[in-house]
Amino acid sequence: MSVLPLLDIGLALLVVAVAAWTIAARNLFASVLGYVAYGLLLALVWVRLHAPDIALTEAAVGGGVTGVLLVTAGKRLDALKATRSGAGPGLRERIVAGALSALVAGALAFVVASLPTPAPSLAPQAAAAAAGPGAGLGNPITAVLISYRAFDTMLEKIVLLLAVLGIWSVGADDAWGSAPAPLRRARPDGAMVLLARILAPIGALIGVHIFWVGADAPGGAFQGGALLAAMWMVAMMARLLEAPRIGSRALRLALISGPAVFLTVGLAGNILAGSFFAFPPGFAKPLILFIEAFMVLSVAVALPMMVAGPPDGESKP
Amino acid sequence: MSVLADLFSLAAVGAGVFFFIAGTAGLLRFPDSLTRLHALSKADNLGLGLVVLGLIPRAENPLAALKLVVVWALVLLSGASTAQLIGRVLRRGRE
Amino acid sequence: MIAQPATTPGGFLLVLAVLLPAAGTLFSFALGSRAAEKIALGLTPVGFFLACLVAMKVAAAGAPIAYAIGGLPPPLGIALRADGVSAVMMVTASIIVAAAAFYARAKFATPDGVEESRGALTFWIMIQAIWAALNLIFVGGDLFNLYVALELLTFAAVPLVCIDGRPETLAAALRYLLFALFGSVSYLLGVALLYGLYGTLDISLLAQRVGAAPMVWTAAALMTAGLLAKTALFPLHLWLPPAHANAPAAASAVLSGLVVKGSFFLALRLWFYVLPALPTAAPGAVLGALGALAVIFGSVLALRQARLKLLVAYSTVAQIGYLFFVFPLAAGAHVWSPLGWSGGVMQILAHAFAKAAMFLAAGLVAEALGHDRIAGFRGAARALPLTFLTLGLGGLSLMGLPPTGGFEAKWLMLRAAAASGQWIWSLPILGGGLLAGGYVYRILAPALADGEAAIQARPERSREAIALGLAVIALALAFAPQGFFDFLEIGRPFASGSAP
Amino acid sequence: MNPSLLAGLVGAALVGLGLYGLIAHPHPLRKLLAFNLVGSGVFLVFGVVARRGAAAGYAFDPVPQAMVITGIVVAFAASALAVALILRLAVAGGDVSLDPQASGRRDDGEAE
Repeated sequence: MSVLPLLDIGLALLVVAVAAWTIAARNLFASVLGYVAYGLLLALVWVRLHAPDIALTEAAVGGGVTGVLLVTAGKRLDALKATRSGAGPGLRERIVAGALSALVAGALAFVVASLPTPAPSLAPQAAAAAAGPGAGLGNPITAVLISYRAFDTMLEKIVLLLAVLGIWSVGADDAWGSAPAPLRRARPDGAMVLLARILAPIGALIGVHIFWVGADAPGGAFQGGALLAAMWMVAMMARLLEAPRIGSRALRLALISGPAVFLTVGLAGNILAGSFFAFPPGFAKPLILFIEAFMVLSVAVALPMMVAGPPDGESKP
Repeated sequence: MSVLADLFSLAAVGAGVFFFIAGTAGLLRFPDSLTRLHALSKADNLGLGLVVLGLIPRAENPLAALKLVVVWALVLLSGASTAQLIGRVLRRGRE
Repeated sequence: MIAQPATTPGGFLLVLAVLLPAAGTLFSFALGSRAAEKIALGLTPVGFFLACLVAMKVAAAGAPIAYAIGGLPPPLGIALRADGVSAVMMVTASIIVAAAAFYARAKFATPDGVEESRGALTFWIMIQAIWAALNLIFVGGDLFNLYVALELLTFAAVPLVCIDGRPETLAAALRYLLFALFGSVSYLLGVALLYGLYGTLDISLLAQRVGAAPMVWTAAALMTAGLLAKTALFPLHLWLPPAHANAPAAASAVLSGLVVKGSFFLALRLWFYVLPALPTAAPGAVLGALGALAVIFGSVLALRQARLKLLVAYSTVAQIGYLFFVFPLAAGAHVWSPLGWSGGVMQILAHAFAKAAMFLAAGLVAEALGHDRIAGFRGAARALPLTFLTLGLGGLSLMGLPPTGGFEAKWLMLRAAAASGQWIWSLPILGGGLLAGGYVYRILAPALADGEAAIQARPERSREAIALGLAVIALALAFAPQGFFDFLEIGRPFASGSAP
Repeated sequence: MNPSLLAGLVGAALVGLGLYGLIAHPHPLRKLLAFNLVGSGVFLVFGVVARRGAAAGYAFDPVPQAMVITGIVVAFAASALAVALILRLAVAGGDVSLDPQASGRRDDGEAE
């Protein structure tokens, strides 16, 4: 196993090098492409940190959805000839910025290297809670997200909703209610359509699978939802599906369903289990899967709507 | 038996790695984008296929082995389509 | 520190105070802008009532009330806690949100004939989300949960800045977003280090475990820097004036009166509740010095503004500076610490009410005159007497003249400075008051001068009354009885009764 | 060097690189990329804390890992909102320069 440390060091150097490239690249588009590659490499680092759930999230979001978001943004800016802006700071400012950044990075490296041993951990408490009554989840991270720190997760879904509304709100008044602009203006190639026709259904199936096994194995609502979102975006890029009108009632209901169901079950917990966001003993697992199913729906709809951008009056069908 | 399986895995994964290295060399050394694409897609498809083939005997159960094959098939599909798309963009750029 | 039970009687009110406006945002999103307005307005009295109930429970118990979410106590679960300051802030937030909401009906009603309008949906949902986030910030007991609350606040506040879509508002919103994101990520890094050191993020558990190690200083510096960027303390204030001046008046009132106080409140929580074990002299001096610079720079820049809303926004930069004198003046367990503490909280309240009143009034001036150039205010006070009375009363509080909440705050701070021998802080406190007098005079002098103001549209009396009402509250704070200051002491670390 | 220390150093380097980009790049989309680098550096520090907290039969402490997942979601939402603002600004103004110093100076003098 002596090659593993070498591989780790190689991976670490590669990640830092690609990150440096996204900062140093002259061209906006090159830096965006660098960032997409960086996201995928980072997923490997997460695997090495024994964090498969985060690796899945990072690959789906960092590499996938963020990639589409940034590439689309880069192309739209390109079309507007707005990829350049003002002169950068002068040499002196650059040196000051570099010194400050080096100082922060150095201090952080020192702090990380001197974290206490043995490290404090909530893993024993989480294990005890998972073994206790009313639990029944094999994946401790899902248990943290949906049970022990349910309040965080519910509020974070509202953050997603606010982001969707914030994005819509920068659109024009007279476009309100209409659909966002398509991800690609041009008619797609045959290859793209073929890819979408084959990949999207398989990917969607895998997304549902990742959500379903997430209770006991790596995966979960967000990862599954993000994969479904990515497949919807593939279909949108191939113009097999169009983004819905933002005024559509069904879209609104799908977007709020995750946090709304979570909040309702959380409130009901006060009556059924004696505390807000507590689950009645014996029903924890089915209730958690029930909440997660709606969160998958919300995530799968919210992410593509965020990438698609504000409503665009021109693309009215 | 297990020695034989190990040898098979070693040979197949080794061959896969060789194709990856060859493809990467092509990516770095070939003169223009189309030939680079050509080198890369060969390496990916064949190299990954060999790696998957080598790993199948080491899978814990048939389902895991099937997953490996599915991974390869998905990469084949997306690799072939993206190569196609990039190729078309390049051709359009030349015209 | 006395061990608190995980859940006290009345603790469920804290969850409801957060979830009520949160549920309001969800319903509003599903039902459209017309319903959103009704939901937001309908929730304001309920939220006010809840906040008052929380205050009564805290007062009755004489101790903080708490709730462990999911019945799972920290460190694995999340706890909410409300002490005296939390309760006062919740009541304040509910009053200002209500005032802004009723004031905004005229601008953000959904026009007849359309199913839904962009501005209306955005405004009514975001104001409820701001309210939910603020309530969580005031009662949150877990540093990561508070991070989510901070993000909720950012995502709700930024779209309000650019709600009218002009390019300069978009640029202001984008700059605000970038500063806020930098702030969040810096705060989050500090949170990660604290977790790595102590294995918990619960505020009261951390308070028992934290010691003065170099790594704690790093974490504290990162978190403080992040919170300062969000609070717009000099020199991280660049984003604030264009953002607050370009938002619609009702939104500006909430942003300037409440939202910046949210991140400041977390800075208070961090230094007084999480890190009481750290020596406070050096960080207190640094934060106080930045505050002093903010008072001077903000006031001088306010003096130079040509537009009323920008002037009021720069005045916020200055008034935020005063808040930071609380760090040197309320530190530790001295006899003078309660004075500094009361002064700091009083400054939060006085500025919240006075500034919200002034932004609402500035909005009315701009609507009535069609512009807000101070040079064009000649004779406007005669045409809009109530509105300029509001600006004047709010200005009195900013200056710190008696009898106003601003006076009370500065008087308490001066007494703390004298009692603690830190006379140096009295210089910016007094100097800032003089400069504030200067910029308030700049607004009022042309308005009171003779002239004929061209009034384009007379504002409704009810909206003038709302703004005036807030200014009157800022005034009334001067008559706060001793019981009020005793209430603020409930739950304060080092307060008499709890261990030093 | 063990993998978690290595990842921690990578995290520190990413925070430094991103901070530099955040200050030095005038284009807001480049600033956004830099912000995302800082964010992932911070998440890596969380990940290192989680890995070091392996105990009770878990290879990691699940609490900080769950926090990273929440953080990644929020960071994406932030990126999407920023992209929408940048694009809208480009359409409305044709110019996406966002030098806070420059505009700060403009505000200091006479606004409008």
